[in-house]
Amino acid sequence: MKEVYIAGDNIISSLGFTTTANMDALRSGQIGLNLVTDPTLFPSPLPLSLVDTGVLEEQFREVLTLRGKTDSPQSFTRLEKFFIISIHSALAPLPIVPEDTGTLFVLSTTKGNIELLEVRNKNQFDSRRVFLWEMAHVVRDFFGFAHPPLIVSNACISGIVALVVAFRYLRTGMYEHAVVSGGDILSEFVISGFQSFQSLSPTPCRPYDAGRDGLSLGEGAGTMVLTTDRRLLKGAPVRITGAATSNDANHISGPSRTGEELSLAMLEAMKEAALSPADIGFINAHGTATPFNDEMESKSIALAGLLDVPVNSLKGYWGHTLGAAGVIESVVAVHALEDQLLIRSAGFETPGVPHPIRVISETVEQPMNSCLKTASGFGGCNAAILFERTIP
Amino acid sequence: MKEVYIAGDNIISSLGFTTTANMDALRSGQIGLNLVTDPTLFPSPLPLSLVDTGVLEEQFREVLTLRGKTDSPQSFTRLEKFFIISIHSALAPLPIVPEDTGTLFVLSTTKGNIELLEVRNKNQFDSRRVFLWEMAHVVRDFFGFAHPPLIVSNACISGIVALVVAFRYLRTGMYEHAVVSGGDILSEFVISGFQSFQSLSPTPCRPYDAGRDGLSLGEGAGTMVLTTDRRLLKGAPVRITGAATSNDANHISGPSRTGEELSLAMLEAMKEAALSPADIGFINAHGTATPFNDEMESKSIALAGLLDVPVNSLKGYWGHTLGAAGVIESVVAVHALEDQLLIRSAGFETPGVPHPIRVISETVEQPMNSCLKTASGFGGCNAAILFERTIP
Amino acid sequence: MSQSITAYSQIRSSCIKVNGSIEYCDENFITFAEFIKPFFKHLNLGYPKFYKMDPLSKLGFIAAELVFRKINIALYDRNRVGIVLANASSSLDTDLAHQRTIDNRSQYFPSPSVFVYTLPNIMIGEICIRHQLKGENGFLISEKFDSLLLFNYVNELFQHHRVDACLTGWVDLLQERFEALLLFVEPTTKAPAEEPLKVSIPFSAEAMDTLYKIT
Amino acid sequence: MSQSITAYSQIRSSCIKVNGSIEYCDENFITFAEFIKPFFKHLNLGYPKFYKMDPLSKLGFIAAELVFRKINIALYDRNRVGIVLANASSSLDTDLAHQRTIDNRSQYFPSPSVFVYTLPNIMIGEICIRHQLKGENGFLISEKFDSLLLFNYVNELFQHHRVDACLTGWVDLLQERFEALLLFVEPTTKAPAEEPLKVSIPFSAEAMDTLYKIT
Repeated sequence: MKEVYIAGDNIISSLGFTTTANMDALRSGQIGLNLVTDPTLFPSPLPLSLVDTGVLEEQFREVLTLRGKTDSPQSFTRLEKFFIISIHSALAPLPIVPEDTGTLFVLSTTKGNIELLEVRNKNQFDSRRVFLWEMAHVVRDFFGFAHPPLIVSNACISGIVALVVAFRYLRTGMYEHAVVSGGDILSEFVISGFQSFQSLSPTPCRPYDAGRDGLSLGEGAGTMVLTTDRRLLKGAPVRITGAATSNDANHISGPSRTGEELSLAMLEAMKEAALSPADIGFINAHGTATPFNDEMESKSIALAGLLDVPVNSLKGYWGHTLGAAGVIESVVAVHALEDQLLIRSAGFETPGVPHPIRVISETVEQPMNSCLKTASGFGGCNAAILFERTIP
Repeated sequence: MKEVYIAGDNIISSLGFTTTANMDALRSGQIGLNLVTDPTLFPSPLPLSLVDTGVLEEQFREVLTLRGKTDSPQSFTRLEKFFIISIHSALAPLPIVPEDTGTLFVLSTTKGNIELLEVRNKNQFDSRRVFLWEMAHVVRDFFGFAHPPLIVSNACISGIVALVVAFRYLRTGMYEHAVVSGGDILSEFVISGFQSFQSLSPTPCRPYDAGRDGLSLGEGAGTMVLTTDRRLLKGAPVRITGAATSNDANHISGPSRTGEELSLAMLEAMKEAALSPADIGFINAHGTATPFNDEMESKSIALAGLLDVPVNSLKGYWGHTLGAAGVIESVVAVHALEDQLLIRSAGFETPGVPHPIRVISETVEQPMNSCLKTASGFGGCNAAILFERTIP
Repeated sequence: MSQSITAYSQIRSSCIKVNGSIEYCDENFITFAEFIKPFFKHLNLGYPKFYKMDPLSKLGFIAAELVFRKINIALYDRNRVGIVLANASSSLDTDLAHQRTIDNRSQYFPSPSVFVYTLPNIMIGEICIRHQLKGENGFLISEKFDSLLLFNYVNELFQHHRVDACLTGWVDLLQERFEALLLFVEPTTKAPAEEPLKVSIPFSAEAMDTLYKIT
Repeated sequence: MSQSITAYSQIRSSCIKVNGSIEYCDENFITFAEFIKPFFKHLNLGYPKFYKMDPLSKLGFIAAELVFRKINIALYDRNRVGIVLANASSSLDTDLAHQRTIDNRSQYFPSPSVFVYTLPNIMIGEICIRHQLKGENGFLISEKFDSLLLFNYVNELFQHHRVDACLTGWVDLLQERFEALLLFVEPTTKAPAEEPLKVSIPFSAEAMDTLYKIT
């Protein structure tokens, strides 16, 4: 089995278009969720985390120029622009090329170009563009990836599953490098759906807090480049050392009552990495701020014997970014490990989950070697992945 | 298949020692739940529905006399006294005798003489008396029932299951009459357990109300005498015409998320009785006033197509009486049918369940022919039984 | 219409049997927990919920698990598979555990995870959850194993067309004394070709007595 | 370590097959709903939840149901049975239904019971609930049936010892066009004596292609 290293990354969110911009914002406690009034998204004002459209267009034109492309920006959808800018940004400083047959391309999304179904967007693009494979092929063709994209669409855990499959394929040597990119945009489709569930909070969401009353939605994209070739990397790169998924087998839209199944995935990931609870530096959990999800996570953390481990959720900063969430939150987890930084779980004040999990209430530096990243979603799916520092 | 008629009954509760006393109290809207301060039950004051001990002892001595018994009242436990008074009261006006080999004796209880486990009650009785069969044998021996008691202990649906088994055994002719008695007392054991679940309301419980915040506990006993011999009965007796039980297969201490399984039992009972939703006069539901139970019941009622049918819960009057509940609430259902009375669901003001069930908010007379009685309990169990008027 | 017992499990003394064959024996145990844990691990079910159950539920769960290794439950309408169990001790073993948590006011710590098991039908719930059985259920109490009590109840379920199949039997446990006999009962005509691991014993109180005696 | 396909189901055109044998055919249908409803009733599962599912989940549910009639799932550690499915259309069939509920502001009625099915892996959830499978799960998208995509994913699960067995395959449905091929894959050495309804086909991308073509 080979070691799988993180070689590069990018985050596009309301907090910026680079990992650095996003990390700086998180470090300074900046919240990307703002009250948005946009009738094409939702009839009344709602706290959302939106990517700035002006900057997006500017950045995209720059990528077209840098890549020597003559395509019109109008021939790409908003989400395709997210993916292209994010992948370009992550790959730019690296000697890893998409055209290499050793490079795997994994794409994660839940709804792809779903806004093309809206009446107002009809006829702007070929109707095939709503198929996830067609959108992924547009991104593949842009960069000239040697292989067709491996597309994961597994609800809120899509981003983690995309990282997990890349980790496994690299580990056994099937590929040498992998570009894993996850993204989703905010649309009337998604907002109306969550609203019908009455699961949206009227204020920026508050994971694990006693007063939490639902989730906030966001959009964005993230990319993580993985490699087994350590010679390409400087310093002491972070590795992926374990991963697992599981299913609640209980309910399609509500979490497990016991948290056993998420704890199963956590324990399996730790077992694969040969780590014990005392080895885990912090948990970056899913933390959507719905009453039941956060309650279930606290049960899982207790069952996995991880009550002593600091926990945060990043949803309080940029909401739930769906297919992007697993990737962008993992990028933050990796950088937090590199920077030895426990990032405050925004929105948390008063403990409000059944088990006494150690929610991070202040951003502080702390020596640590590993992060357990988790996610859970509709369909009863759970995922866990372990990031570890390479001791120099 | 034979017809199974209700020949007689009794209720012992905080509202009185006869069916008439209880029906009069319900009719006038009297609530049996009172704030009780009794450190042998619970350290702080709690709304409970307790049977008056003075009247109990007086009534018991009277039954001893009437039955020509020379036993000391001290040789019977509180719960045994409940059962004996209740069965005596139900049988007294009837030509049905316990010693008859055609008479079945069914006893329902959840915890029996559980208070004998308490240190302060040790050595008052032989330790075997905590076994449910030993307690039932004491009651059997008192009346001289020809057959050993059939003892049901199936959590909160015990009373209905006891009626269901009697119904089935009478239907096929295995027995001619049945005496079905259910009872439970309040004890530190039960109160401490429900309190550990944080499921007790600090005020009298409010089934189906938006402000409901948990259940109230009560004690009592009820007896229903069944027969297939209509010649013994005057007028137009109420019959049992269908019954079914089911299991959620989901969680041992929380109700189904969908209500499908309770609706399965309701639909099966209606199918056996060959009744459609339009035939049902009212539903006497379980209605414990815990947020999840009442929510689940509303889903079941919607799934069974019974949203147009008036619904009540009697828990607001005398709390949850555990092994007695199914029997005493069925006795009320039968008398409400006879009296053509929709009894107000005490504690209900503002609708607070997901589906628009028709909770009865005023006690009114209304022509109707049948009542669907339901119950649900720990272990995921559900039960439904149908009472129908015999058209004269 | 007649019914047959098509699979059964027996746990008593120091042995566990399925369809009459010994699966496991251990003479060297003092507590039920010591006896059952190695066998549960041997089954390799990956069902961590098992460890949270009280001893009575563990006993019933294992006995049911063995029956369902001989029956392909996917071939049945699980809304119409019933469970009817009985015992002598109800949940008294766990009742004593709950009582200990409240006996002393200065060490008063009732736990919902103990209290929930102070009902014997929780065992039925655990088996239903495991195998997704949603049909009729009933828990009965008798001083001793009473074949006629169970036979009559289950027989009426079939006579009233309330079940297509039914798991029934005796599961009793109190302070390290334990015994279980579980039977899967279904109409005799049920096509056996797809399930060759089944046996076929006409369902009667006498047959139940025989199986109980040789448990 | 090598794996075998030990049970498989196929639904396409007008026929439903299990382990290669035709179970049901109906040429006279226009919609998928018309095609599948009589067969669901014929299976007599007593699973009313089925009626609430979206068409894609119904298709996957039935295909899985048929596989588990050949496999006794009680013999497996269900925490270690995975599900990996793929299709071309994701949940687009139901996405269109949800979009219709919000297209017109004056008739705006988004329903949570529709919206929840606008994710393709809900089908995995439905199958997991039915058979209590709690292991690895993944949903992949490809333009066409891609045997290598699924083979590699599932093969890695076995290589990394993440599963003891895995349900895998293709379940695609869009506007009345539908096809499903589901395979149960497990190590070749898994004792077959207790499960004689199984087949044994070496697990490979080629074998998957062959089964897909003759679906």
